[in-house]
Amino acid sequence: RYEPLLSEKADREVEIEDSPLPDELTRDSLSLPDPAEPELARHYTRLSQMNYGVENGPFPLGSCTMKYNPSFTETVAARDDAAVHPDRPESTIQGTLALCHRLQDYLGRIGGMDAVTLQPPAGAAGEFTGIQIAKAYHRHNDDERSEVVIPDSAHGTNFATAAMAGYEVVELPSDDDGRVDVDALSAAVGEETAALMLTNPNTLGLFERDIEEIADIVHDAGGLLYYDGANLNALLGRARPGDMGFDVMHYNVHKTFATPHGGGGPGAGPVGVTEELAKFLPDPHVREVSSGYEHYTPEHSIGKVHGYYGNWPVLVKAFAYIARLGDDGLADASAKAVLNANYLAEQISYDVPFGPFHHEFVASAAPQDAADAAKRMLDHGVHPPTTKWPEIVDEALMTEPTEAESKRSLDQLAAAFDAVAEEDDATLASAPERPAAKRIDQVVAAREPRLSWQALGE
Amino acid sequence: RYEPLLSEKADREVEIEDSPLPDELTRDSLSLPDPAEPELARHYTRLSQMNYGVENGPFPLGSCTMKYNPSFTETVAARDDAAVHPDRPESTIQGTLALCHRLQDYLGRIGGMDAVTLQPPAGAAGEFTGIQIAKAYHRHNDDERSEVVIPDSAHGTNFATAAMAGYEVVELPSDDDGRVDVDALSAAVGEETAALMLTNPNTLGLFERDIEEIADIVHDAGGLLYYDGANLNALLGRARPGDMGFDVMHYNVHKTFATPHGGGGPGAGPVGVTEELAKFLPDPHVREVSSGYEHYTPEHSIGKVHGYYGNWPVLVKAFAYIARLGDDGLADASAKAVLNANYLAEQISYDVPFGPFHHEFVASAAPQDAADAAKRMLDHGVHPPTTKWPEIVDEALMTEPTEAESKRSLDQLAAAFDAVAEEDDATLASAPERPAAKRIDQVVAAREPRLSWQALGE
Amino acid sequence: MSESDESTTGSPYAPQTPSETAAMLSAVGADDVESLFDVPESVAFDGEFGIESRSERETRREAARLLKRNDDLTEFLGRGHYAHYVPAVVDDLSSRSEFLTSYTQYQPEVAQGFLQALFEFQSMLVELTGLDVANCSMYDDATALGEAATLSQRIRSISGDRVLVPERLRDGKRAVLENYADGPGLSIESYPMADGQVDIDALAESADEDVAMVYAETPTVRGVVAERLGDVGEVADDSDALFCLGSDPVALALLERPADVGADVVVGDAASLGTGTAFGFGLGMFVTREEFLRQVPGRLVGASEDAAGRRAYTLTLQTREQHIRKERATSNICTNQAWVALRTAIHAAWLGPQGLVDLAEDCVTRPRDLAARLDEVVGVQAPIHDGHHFREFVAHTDQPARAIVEDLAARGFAVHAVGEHLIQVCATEVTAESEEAFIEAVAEVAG
Amino acid sequence: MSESDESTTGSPYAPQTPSETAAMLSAVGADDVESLFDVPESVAFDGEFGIESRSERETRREAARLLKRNDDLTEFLGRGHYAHYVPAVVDDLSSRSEFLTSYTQYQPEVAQGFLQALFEFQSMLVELTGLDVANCSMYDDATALGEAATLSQRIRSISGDRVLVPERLRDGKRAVLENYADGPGLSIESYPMADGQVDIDALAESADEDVAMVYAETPTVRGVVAERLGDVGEVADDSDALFCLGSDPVALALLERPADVGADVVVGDAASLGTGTAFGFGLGMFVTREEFLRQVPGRLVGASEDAAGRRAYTLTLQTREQHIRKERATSNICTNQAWVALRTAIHAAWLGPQGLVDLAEDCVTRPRDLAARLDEVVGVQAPIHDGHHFREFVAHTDQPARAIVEDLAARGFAVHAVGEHLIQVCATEVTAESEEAFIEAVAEVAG
Repeated sequence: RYEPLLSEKADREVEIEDSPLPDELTRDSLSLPDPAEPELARHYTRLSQMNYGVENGPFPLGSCTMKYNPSFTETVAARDDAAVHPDRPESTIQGTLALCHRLQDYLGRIGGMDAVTLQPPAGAAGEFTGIQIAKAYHRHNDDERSEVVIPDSAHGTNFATAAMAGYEVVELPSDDDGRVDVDALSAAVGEETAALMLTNPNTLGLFERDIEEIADIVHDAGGLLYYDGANLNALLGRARPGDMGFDVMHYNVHKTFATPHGGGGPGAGPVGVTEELAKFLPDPHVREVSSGYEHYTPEHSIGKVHGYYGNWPVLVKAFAYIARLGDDGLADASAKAVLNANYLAEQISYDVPFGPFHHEFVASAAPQDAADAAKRMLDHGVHPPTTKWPEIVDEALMTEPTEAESKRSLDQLAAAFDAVAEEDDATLASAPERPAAKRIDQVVAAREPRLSWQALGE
Repeated sequence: RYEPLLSEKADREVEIEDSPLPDELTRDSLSLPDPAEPELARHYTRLSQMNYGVENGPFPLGSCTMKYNPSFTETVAARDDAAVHPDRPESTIQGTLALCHRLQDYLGRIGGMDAVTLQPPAGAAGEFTGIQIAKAYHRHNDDERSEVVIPDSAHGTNFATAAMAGYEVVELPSDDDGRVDVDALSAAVGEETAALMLTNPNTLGLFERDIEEIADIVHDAGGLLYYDGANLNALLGRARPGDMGFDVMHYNVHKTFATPHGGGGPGAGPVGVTEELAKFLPDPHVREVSSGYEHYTPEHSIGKVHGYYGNWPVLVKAFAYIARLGDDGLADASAKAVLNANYLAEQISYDVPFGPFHHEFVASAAPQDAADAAKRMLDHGVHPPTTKWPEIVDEALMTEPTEAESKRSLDQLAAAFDAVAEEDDATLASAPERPAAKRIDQVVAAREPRLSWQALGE
Repeated sequence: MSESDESTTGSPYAPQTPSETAAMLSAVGADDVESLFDVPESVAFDGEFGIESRSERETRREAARLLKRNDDLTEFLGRGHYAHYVPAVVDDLSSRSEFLTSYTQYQPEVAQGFLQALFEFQSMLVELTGLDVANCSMYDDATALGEAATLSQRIRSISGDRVLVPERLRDGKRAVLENYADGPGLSIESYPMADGQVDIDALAESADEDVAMVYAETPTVRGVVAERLGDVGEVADDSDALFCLGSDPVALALLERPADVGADVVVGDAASLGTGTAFGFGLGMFVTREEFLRQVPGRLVGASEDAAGRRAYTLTLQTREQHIRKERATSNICTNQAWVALRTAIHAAWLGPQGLVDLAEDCVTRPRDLAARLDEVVGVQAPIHDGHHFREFVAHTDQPARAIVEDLAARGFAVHAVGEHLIQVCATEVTAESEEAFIEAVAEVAG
Repeated sequence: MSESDESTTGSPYAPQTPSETAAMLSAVGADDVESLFDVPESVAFDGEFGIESRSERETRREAARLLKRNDDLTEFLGRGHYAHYVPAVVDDLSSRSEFLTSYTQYQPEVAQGFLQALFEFQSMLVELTGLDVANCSMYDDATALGEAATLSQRIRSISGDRVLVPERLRDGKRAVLENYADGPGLSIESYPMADGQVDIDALAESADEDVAMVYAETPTVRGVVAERLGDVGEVADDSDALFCLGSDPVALALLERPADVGADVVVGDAASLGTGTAFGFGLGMFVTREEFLRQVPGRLVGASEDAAGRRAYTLTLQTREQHIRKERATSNICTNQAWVALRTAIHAAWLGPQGLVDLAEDCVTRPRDLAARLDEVVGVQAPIHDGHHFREFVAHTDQPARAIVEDLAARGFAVHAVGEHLIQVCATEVTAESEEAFIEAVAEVAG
């Protein structure tokens, strides 16, 4: 199935004439697509048909937590009274502030954190916020530090964030069990260590059992412990980062709390901190006072990480999800997410090193090429796992089914894994056959970048 | 693509125990599907993918007027304040009544009618309402009549409606031009003629040019003229049934006013009448009074044709559509609908007898089988026209593109017609190849009716 | 198009551009579009309806301006049109344009999705009623009842033209039935009720061979759960008449199966699942025995197979229908309420059997408890009938019912007046949080 | 599930049934689910967050209860976050679950739809700016500006660590920029403005070789259309600095093309098309010259072809990104605002070029006319700047601005206070029908 570009269907050039601005301040013309609404509707309807979402089938991307996004949360976020301008007088947006305060409270309870900011608009922005808070903390103590320690299995954003904040990255090799090597950690940390960034369970789905020792090592060196919340869906109700010794964490609401990923965003990356760090939170923060709720500037705030208050509609959806599930529902979500991952790992014929797993596992497609195997899975009508990462597993297929899959669906997924596992390299290399697009040439795309219809030229 | 029945995916039997009712008043158990919301969402999403709607491509079903359904009208109909209970005190639903009154007024202006009831929930219900009004009129005049005259090219509902109302049907043959044979009409009408039911333009897309003479003949015999509004999209702003001499008419809002067909309904079939017939309108009718709007019972009301006030949400959408387009938009819709039909008729290689056309035309697939040709059009990714009807054209392909198609889309449609016209009978008979389902066996379905999953048995 | 389209003429939903229009006119050999209209001068219209064109934004604003005149009342209203909480996923899924903008499934190969959904809807009704054949929708309960009455005239074993209905019947429903009865010349007669129940003895006395159909309801229009339906069935049987039972899909999840009390046809409104309050917008259900299959009105979806041998669905037995059988059709119905049936099916599946039963049980206990609370209010006796209730009940008020209704409206609540000193109150989960305030308001106005 | 799920434990979004759970536990050899959690006792949590579970209906009610505490104000507010009418079709199409619930397009073969939509979004920004390369979104204007500043540090021809920004800059935007500047050690400095315009002489005087980037805006935060952007570009050029221009997609439909005034990067918030008022929810646009392509932050969609030789789209140049380049990535951004970009593209296509230009012209005439009307009000002088305005303007009030804001809020209107006696007023089509009442309210409070 092929759909022409909008510009190929209905392009129109308009001359700018007799505008209310003087000519020297205006452009000469504007050339853009001009479809009538029926054509517009068909265009995007067809595009949607060329796209795979969670409601099309299983989406077991490891570390991405592609769970079902409840419809009703969209309804809540679309309320007219949720659509207020950020610069209104505070007294007139008590509803919005009340909801923010409630969500801050919920997230604090879930993470075991004392204070939570909702401002970071994504997980990576949450990491940046957290690392800036760590930096502010050290500065406040006249103890500027230069390094952030990160395990080799960590998400790429951890490394990029540390660099963006001006830190040197110290990469920590995993031990043979796929976990943090405590000795290596002891050797790596020191008085330049601003923070350790850790995901727990890690990207292999393994709980860092030595977390208390890890925390002690880092804290003893004067560093802070940062929790990357990408894998929090594995632990709801069973363990809290705050209780494990983490000082700062971010939550990926689009992962753990079922706000939709929207083809890459928007998400939201609230950050929780211990009481000691609350004074460094972004400006402003919401608090309850006798007259209601108000924004205030934390005493040593790091300032802002978003122009306003973050991705509000996403936060509303997260609020609605948490309020719907409550204690029981959240705990059940994690229980079923973990059982689903363990069950699926058990069913497939690919080798699955390490364990025991929580919400995800990393299978090895070797000697197959993991990326090719993934393409072939598309022919089975399911979305493949994350591929070739973490590198600690050869030809990794990083798989996270989430709690949203039924046993029936997991069995279908396992059948797809196993069918692909049987196939030869030539078949895999020519996959996929079934989707509208066959294998797409990445080399051509990168070698001759054509990033707009203007660049298509001929 | 195949999707199991819900009952095959997640069936569950529940015992009825400890209910608040005594056992003798309750059933023993209930067995129904029990999908969790993620499974439910995927089920219906997949089903939707196996269905073709107006936003998937051209839908040129003759007499069905499958035009684009503007999104915003759904938003209007979904307003909270539009959701009121029908038994509320009138003083508390002045908004609803005001909208009804406005729509009555709009429809009256568009049809040239003096009063309009919104109660009939579909076109056929409108016909029934209209014929019952005609009956009431004759009864009121102590002039009960026994026959309704209907041209052979008329919609099947006309015949069925007349019979349902207890009338004998007198079928009128078309003349060689595909129009009402005026002489035959003169011969057919008489003192038993309660009404003539007519569509104009008729189902061949032809305007009944002799409409004034036709009206005189019927009126002179003491009969009434009923206008079947199915083809009103052909005439907006150019001619009005009321001005042509019609006494009663129905409007198909799901055709002319772009409310969605919903896979077969709901529609709405408001009925307009001349001032003389207004006293027979269904109970209640909305009128404006000094204090606002109120329901009242017309003096000689025929009673009710719907338990409450008809298909309210559909009426709201029709209101929104008319209010959006206004005079200019409505006239433009008809202009483009008519030009589109004429253009498409000109482009295709099938023979198109009769003319000049308004909003639709009937091509002849002969010597091909029209139903087979239609199946083959599915392989070209478009929806085929209505087939094998009206019988006045051999192997009819009754085609109504509507104004919602662009020239580009019409050209694609013409290409599909022409490709199919070239093909041999064997190819046509084995079509379609492309949709998820191949040709479906109608004989088996009718011979051994299995109308529920319970009936699937084995 | 744009907000500034306010100045633009024409339909925003007609994509032809001026240059395309010109090319197309040239292709058909016409000078202008108007020349394509073959309308005699004498009946031509000048196009001036006097209806203003508006932008989308202005149209929404205008609709809002009108509808905001509705008062914001909490409705304790029922009597055939009920408010249950409709989950958001029903809107989401049913609004997918492939469903919403599709047509009747005359080309089943590209309509398998809707056909399967309707097949599932029919199957759910079969389970709920215990009968064999459900059509895939009528307009509402009243028209479904009308169709049942005309069905009786098509059944050979049935003679007679009397249709017996309960004396307590919604006026609107009876009025529709009268219209359906007019063509075939049926006479609609009431039989008496006693304390909210069918007066079986009186019914039996009235029944004779001229009876074509006996109609009863459970729950009744007053919310009473009928207790002697088997006896009603026997009376109908003894008169060789059709026994038509009016009910509701939520009630049927809990109440005895219509098949088990001898019902031949079940009608009712199923929009209470999937739609909620919509000014009477309905979904007629029509379920009957297999023996009447060829006489069923409306559309039927059946299972078949395609050329590849896979299960497939299609409209079937269309020779019953108007587009083929014309004046000999079983009904004139064409456009039905398919999309409403889709919503009902989604809602029912979302609830699941336990959810449906839970909801039905709530419909028994909630009005029971509310009636008991209202009965404590000075000036109110509730309920007036002894039986079990479903969703609603009638209460006696010392004050005139009309005054109660008005005074309650002024306090933000709506109830029915059903007699000079009788009000009817319907309570479902959607009014749960308002019950306390409602009781207080009743206490203020009833004393 | 059901309303009555209030009593049910567990997630309604986890389909496992009890019997399936048992079978799966057995398959993995576990006695119970808890045993799968490899959490040391010492850090285990008892699961009691103290968060109540609610039914869907109750959750919606609870959200409503909270949000209804917001006052119903008509907002004449802008300063970076704008309300334009968003057509319903944007909601309809963008809400299709294939878009809404999909992920970043790491498997392009099953993500062609979203990729093409983003490619079209990028193309629209290329047309609007005249530059070559648009990424497919950043979080908002402030973070896009921060990314532009860090981009300057990756460009070899640029030395220095001074970033010059206008003295009138939204506080929030500057605060974000300061955070982005902290890592690379950039210093953010203000240059003066004169009558709402860049003070070119002062800017030129301040510029030197240490300048890495010069930032200017049109329209400015006060709504003034900048008049000497070419001169700003020259100052930047003379300092071998990046010229970063802040603008808005609606304004760019009318204003001179950034490429024509020498802009190297265009940033801004594009959510004004497609989203409307959402408490600051944004869509950062980032458009630059081809020469900086390899240094661009964020995701890029490119055209390629598939194995069948057909045009296809894919994320490209991913070696710039964090998931591959880690600490040497051009940015840490991963999740972006793709879905918001989809909405913006749909809205822009719905408007079409004429609609966009019409809307932009309305953004010029509407505030001009409103300012003229307010200028007639006793106690108000509007606008305080001489230039042309876009959507908004600043007015002087004799009364303290804080008091004006409060008094207007009490009358149902919101404006900005931007100085002791300065208010800022933003007017678009969505407040059209409220302008008269607004002017009256201002007259009541300003005198």
